[in-house]
Amino acid sequence: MLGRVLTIILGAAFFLLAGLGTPALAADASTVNSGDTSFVLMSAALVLLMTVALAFFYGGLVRRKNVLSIMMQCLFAMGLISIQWVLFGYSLSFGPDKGGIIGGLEWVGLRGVGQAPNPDYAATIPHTAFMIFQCMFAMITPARIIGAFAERMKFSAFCIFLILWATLVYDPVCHWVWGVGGFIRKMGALDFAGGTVVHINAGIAALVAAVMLGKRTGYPERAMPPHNLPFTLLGAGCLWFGWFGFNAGSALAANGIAVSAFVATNTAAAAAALMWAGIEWVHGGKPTMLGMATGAVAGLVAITPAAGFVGPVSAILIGLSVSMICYFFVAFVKVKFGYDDSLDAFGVHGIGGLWGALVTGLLATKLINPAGADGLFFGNARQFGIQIAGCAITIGYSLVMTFVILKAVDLLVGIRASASDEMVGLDLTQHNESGYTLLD
Amino acid sequence: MLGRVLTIILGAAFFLLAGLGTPALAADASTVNSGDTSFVLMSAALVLLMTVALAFFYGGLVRRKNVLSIMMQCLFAMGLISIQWVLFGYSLSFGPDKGGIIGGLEWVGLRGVGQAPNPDYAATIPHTAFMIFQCMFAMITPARIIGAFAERMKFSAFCIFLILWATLVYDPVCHWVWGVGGFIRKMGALDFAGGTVVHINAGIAALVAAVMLGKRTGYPERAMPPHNLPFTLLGAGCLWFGWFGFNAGSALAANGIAVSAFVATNTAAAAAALMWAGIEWVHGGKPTMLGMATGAVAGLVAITPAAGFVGPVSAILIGLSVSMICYFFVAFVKVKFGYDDSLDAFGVHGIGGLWGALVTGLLATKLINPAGADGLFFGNARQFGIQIAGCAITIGYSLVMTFVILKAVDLLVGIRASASDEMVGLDLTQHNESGYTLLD
Amino acid sequence: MLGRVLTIILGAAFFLLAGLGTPALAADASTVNSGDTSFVLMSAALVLLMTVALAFFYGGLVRRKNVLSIMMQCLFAMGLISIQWVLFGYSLSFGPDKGGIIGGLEWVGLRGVGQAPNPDYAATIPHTAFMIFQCMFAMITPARIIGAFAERMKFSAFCIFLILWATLVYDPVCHWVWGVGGFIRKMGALDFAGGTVVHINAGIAALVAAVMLGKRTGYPERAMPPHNLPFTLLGAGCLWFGWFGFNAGSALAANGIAVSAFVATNTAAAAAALMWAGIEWVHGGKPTMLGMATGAVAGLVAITPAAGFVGPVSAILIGLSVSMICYFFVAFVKVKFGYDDSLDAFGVHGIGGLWGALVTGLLATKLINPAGADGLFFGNARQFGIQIAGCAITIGYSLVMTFVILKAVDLLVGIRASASDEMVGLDLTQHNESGYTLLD
Amino acid sequence: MKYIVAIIQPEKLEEVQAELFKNEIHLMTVSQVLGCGRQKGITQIYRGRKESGTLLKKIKLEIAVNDQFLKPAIDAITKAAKTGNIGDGKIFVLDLEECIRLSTGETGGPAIG
Amino acid sequence: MKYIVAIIQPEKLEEVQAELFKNEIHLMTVSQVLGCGRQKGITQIYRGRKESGTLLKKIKLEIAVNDQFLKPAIDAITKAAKTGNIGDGKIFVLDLEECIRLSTGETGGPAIG
Amino acid sequence: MKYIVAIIQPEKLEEVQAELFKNEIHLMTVSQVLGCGRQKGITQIYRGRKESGTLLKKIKLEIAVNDQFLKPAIDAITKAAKTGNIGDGKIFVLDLEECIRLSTGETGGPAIG
Ligand SMILES: Nc1ncnc2c1ncn2[C@@H]1O[C@H](COP(=O)(O)OP(=O)(O)O)[C@@H](O)[C@H]1O
Ligand SMILES: Nc1ncnc2c1ncn2[C@@H]1O[C@H](COP(=O)(O)OP(=O)(O)O)[C@@H](O)[C@H]1O
Ligand SMILES: Nc1ncnc2c1ncn2[C@@H]1O[C@H](COP(=O)(O)OP(=O)(O)O)[C@@H](O)[C@H]1O
Repeated sequence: MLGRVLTIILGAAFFLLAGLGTPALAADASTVNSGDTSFVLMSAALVLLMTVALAFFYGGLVRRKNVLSIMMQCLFAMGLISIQWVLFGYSLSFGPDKGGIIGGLEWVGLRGVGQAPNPDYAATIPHTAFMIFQCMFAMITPARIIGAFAERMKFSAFCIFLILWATLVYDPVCHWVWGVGGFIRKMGALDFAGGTVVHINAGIAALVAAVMLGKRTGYPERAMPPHNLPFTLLGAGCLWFGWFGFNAGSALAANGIAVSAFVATNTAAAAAALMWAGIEWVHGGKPTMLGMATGAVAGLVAITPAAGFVGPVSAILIGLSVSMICYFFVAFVKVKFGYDDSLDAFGVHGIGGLWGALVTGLLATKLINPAGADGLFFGNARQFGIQIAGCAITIGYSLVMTFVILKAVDLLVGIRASASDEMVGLDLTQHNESGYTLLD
Repeated sequence: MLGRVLTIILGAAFFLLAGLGTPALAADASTVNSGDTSFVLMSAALVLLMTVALAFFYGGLVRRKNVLSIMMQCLFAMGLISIQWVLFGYSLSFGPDKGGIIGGLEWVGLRGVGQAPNPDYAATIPHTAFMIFQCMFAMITPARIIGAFAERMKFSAFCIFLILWATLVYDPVCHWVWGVGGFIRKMGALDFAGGTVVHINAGIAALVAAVMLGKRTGYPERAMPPHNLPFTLLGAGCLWFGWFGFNAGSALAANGIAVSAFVATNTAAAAAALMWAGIEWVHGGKPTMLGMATGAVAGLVAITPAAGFVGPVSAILIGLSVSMICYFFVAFVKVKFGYDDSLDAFGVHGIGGLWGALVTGLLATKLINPAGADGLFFGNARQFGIQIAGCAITIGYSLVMTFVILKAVDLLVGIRASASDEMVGLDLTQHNESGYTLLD
Repeated sequence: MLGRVLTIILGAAFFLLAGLGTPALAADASTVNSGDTSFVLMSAALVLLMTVALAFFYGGLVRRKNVLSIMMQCLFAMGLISIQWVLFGYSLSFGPDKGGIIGGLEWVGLRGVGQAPNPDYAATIPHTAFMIFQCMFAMITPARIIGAFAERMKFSAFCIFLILWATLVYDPVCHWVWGVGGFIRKMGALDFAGGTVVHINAGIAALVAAVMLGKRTGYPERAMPPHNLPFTLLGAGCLWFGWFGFNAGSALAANGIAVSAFVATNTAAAAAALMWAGIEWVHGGKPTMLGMATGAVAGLVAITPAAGFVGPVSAILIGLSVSMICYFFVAFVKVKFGYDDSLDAFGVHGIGGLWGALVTGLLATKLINPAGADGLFFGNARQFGIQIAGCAITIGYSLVMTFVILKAVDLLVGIRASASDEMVGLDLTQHNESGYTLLD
Repeated sequence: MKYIVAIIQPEKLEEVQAELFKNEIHLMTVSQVLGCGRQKGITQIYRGRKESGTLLKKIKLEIAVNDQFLKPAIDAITKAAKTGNIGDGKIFVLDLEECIRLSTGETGGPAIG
Repeated sequence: MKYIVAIIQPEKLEEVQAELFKNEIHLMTVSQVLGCGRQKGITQIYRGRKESGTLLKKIKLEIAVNDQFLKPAIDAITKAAKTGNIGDGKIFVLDLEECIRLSTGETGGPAIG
Repeated sequence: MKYIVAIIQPEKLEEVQAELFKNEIHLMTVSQVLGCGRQKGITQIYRGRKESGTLLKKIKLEIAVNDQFLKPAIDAITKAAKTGNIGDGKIFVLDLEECIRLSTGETGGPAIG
């Protein structure tokens, strides 16, 4: 059995080697800036860490019996998307434009993506550096959706969903917004580090998934308190840390814009964390650690599209406002409509990302980033309209496609774990292992 | 209710936007060095991670029922100080000097702090990069104090204490030692990365707080073993990691001094960790993991003021000696005097920082850093005197002010949690949540 | 007692200070590249984090009663090797060559290792930066061995073993492969970031140690499930993150080769993680989180020697193949031969490293790295032979020397903890502490 | 006085508590146990090594009651915890000789409730 | 022979043990349990969602004693654990039919101590 | 019917279970407890502060059996758990008045097995 697999794989590999394995020659070093390259590589590493951080942020929130299932899904996204990206995802997203809709297959297997910079995307770093930085974004985006269907999705269904969603939803939307020739980009929409591409996109998918999978057994009557909140803080802390790579790294150079994005990121996270705690203090009686951590993440989400276009005071405003909005969705709207967005992937990522994308259209200013645009409050009402259009298109597409994909996967293998598997826990039933020992 | 808050905040925000939100124009790129900027931004990210690390270092040491209260306090410091710094803390600390005592309000809301370098502080990176790097220091300093009043302080009291201490103690001391025109700086005191400003300052505040809050119920008769030592190692490990940003980053450029500080940091941490284990082996019977972790942190604390001024052999000496001194304080002095410095914030940070500041006056050498000064052992006795003076002033100021602030807070809301809250645990009583589930 | 120790140490320190403490003058800044320096320092920090990560990767896999013993050993390696390296390890490894066999003592105490670059090793960064980057490698290599003798080695024996192995095995092998004049280097063997020096070397030592210490009591009859798999994921995730420093940092500059190594690292880890999960799915029934994490580490190990010499498609191939091989060793060979390589230090690190070193001789190409060499599949069969020779020499040397060292340590203090200590657990018996509280 | 020990499925704790409360039984002690029963455990696999588990998580309730509350307690637990499937659990009844409330020093029947 | 089950506040464990030791009672088995009693649990709030807890951490002691040690044991526990507040806990006494020390095979009274 | 409570060394759980299975005793409830016994606890040291422990990890088994299975059960536990050293543990036997299987409603003897 193993032998057969081995043979097939080696065979396939050598075929690939012959077909694709002629990498570009080493770069003409003169155009590569070592400071910028160092910055983008370290940023890419930080963004990779975010997916691990997410595994802990989410993992701490579920019940003990499902902690590994969350972590496994994050890890699987790291593995699968890394390969998908190198093989064809990058080409679909950033490859030569086909009608504003999708990248071509010219860069499949990274053919032609070499150490020389591609000035279309980043003029001072190797093209491969841009590619791998973007790879980390492609990886964490679907991982965010996990929070919506936690504790009840079949692992096999997740795997199929993952590859389809990455290819049919993430790659096109990424091309529209960031790819040269992409039609939303051409409209002039601003999305510094992924509000539309990453957060709205994943957030809407999360909502669709939560509704389609249905509630967890016992929700909302039965208490399902987080099993390990220190893990959640670990996740939130490392997300905050890694988000500097996500946002500042999106400047693709260690310059003033990067610093500005870094400052905005930290400031918005802080303001949102404080605001969430404040709301709880006023509304619920006591400020909670989970509340502050949630607020910080909401702030990071909201500042993402705006990071390189706004100053620190706007960042505070974004942080304060996003916590109010997300709290409202998580504590009221979710309860009212009764869907089980288990870890608030929609309530925090979707809504926070949407607010961030819109607010970018209000607060962006060329004083911070001359390559950007002015928003409504700086005299350019048009930008706000463009942002709304960009969001609407992304929401519509993500909604429809996620629905179609999940339906297909459901027909194929069934998306929901059996009731008894859910009761025993996904760790034991989907992965034959358990997170912690009980008698040791 | 929420609506009202929203209106007020938006109103305030637009006022601020109008008043402050005219950020500096983009930098004249020619003076910004991408390598240095990359280094300082990444260092800032590392220092942010240290506050999260501290939450785990301390969090692992308390009892299960108080783990979130520690983490919440760290997170709250991250939130509150980030905003305080941007709004006025940075201006007070580094703004245009007023009589050597304090920075002016010229830079409130970061007005005038833009992407162009400020050569007074760092000539090759955007001024905002320097600002945000320093923000991380302002954030972690009060967080260190938490160890002294763990498991018994009211959260509301903590919040008020935090903002007052940051504004009335940290900002002035920071200005004296590092601000252009600051009077301790003018005396010629050496403090590479914050021995006086960060460690002595926080350490003395910790002692005052420990004494004023009084002992935890049951201390020292009742056993209160650390509830999760792996968390403490996680914290110590990430502190070690992050401290490279703290110390090497303080060179504010990726140059030889930064490398030298990096080497000294690693070496001192290692020597101190070994020494602590060695003392335990000789004195207590067995070397412990907690001992090594504590030693490593003590070494990192002590090397902080000296990092950019000493060679590796001096670093070893500093590491070895600080563990002896801190062990003595933690295992004997604390017991003798009977104060409950619960997690040894004074015993490790205060004493370690004091020793580091003094030893800098002994071992600093211009061979390593021509911009520094020679210490006593390199023929310059005067420097030792200056260091003593710097320490004495900081100790005196921190002691008096911390006392005054805590008294005020006590009158206002009471600093100590009620006995029954303390018994049930601060997580449940201050935050309505608990770290781990019990039946799951 | 303490007083005496203090006096001795201070005396020794001043002797050293006089003898060694004349550090090189500050560098001629013109040759130091800030981007490269930033990159290498941050990479060094990342590699340091890997040893902490290893403590969690391994720590999560043992039983609750032994978690601290693992963490303590990792921490002790961080402390001891940092000092050994600065005092004489670096000089033995990279100092002026003596007959191709060992470095001379000229650089003892870092005399002559200053802020100016050493073009033999890295022309654009301070010599000390290269030194400290290598220090982190010296630290993590012996830490990897810990997995083989987990849960049963006496701590005193570990300490002696550690210093002897680092000095008598790591330093010479490091010199042979990487030191200027080292005889394996002169043969033309390729080892980008440490396949031979780090992984094979430690892996073989692990096998020897596992066999010499004998099985844990109750192995393999009694179940010994991992006590905390989230910790293992935390470790694996941070290893993946840190490995970017390990591999990309080994380019010693933020250039195209670094980016290429970064991409190869991520790709191989991903492919190997997927493959391991795939094998489990086919063979064991269910893909496991531990399996994916193990696969990712195996992929990282295998790509290490090849990272800077191969393209992404080759990296996929390496990742896929290493998981097949390591799975085979871990699940079949270990069971068949019955040695207790408790955490698979040999099965994953040794075998993975061996495969990586060999495959480098197949897939390396000058298209990626003109300073490298072509492998067998690119027309240069000789390279494959050289790689085999390099591996064979390392295996032979590590095997014999590890055996000799362990025998000596066994005669001296005994290597195996007593049966009752093993039963109660090493945390309590070797370190007088326990990882978690039981009644709190 | 009787000392009831009940082993139930973890999922059923809240329902059992609610049902007991309805029957005026408010005091009990709860703990987490592992049950080895007719319901088989789940095999775990770590790096290819199978470990067949025999233990499953259960909740144990201990309830001291005066005699007249024995039947209501048993009925309440049965009502809430029974699904009819293997693994539902069991109730054990032991005789209780004495009961003392520490805060007041009361003993016997009055100390129980 | 009697089998004593005592539920006490977690804070009191060390004092209770000390008091028992004074009365020559050295052997016991301790575990962590959750008590549902007159002392009310504390409401927890996660992202705005309230969960009213009914359970509080308690310590359970199990002590097998020969009859003449029953009263000393009860007195010792009461002395150390009583504060007079709700939540102090309870002592339950069951009859013990047999006791076997595994290491020696002793049974009955001599096996207990 | 009897209710057996056995305290054993953690290392012995699997062997005890195996031995019980051989004797047709398949049902039991297992939990982790801390024992305070003749075997002394181990002193812990945190930052120079000694804390002398009195508690050691043990496993507690609870097994309800019909009378004819009492002796086989005791023998099986003894056989598997005994090493002859201090700390091996103890078996306590209590009388069991009633037993109810929740899934079927069976009571008494038939409900036990
Ligand atoms: N004879 C017994 N002694 C002790 N515990 C038992 C006994 N029988 C059952 N139990 C406990 O009750 C639980 C449920 O038993 P099980 O046989 O799985 O289900 P059921 O009998 O309800 O179909 C077991 O896991 C075990 O904890
Ligand atoms: N009838 C009972 N059955 C089982 N456990 C009980 C019973 N009554 C009290 N307990 C246990 O004793 C603990 C203390 O009881 P509580 O009513 O809070 O305080 P008290 O009666 O001492 O004022 C409870 O939390 C519970 O664990
Ligand atoms: N009288 C008792 N009451 C309750 N538990 C007991 C009693 N005697 C022993 N135990 C339990 O049995 C365990 C083993 O007892 P110990 O005295 O250490 O060993 P042994 O008697 O087997 O030599 C103890 O740790 C404790 O948990």
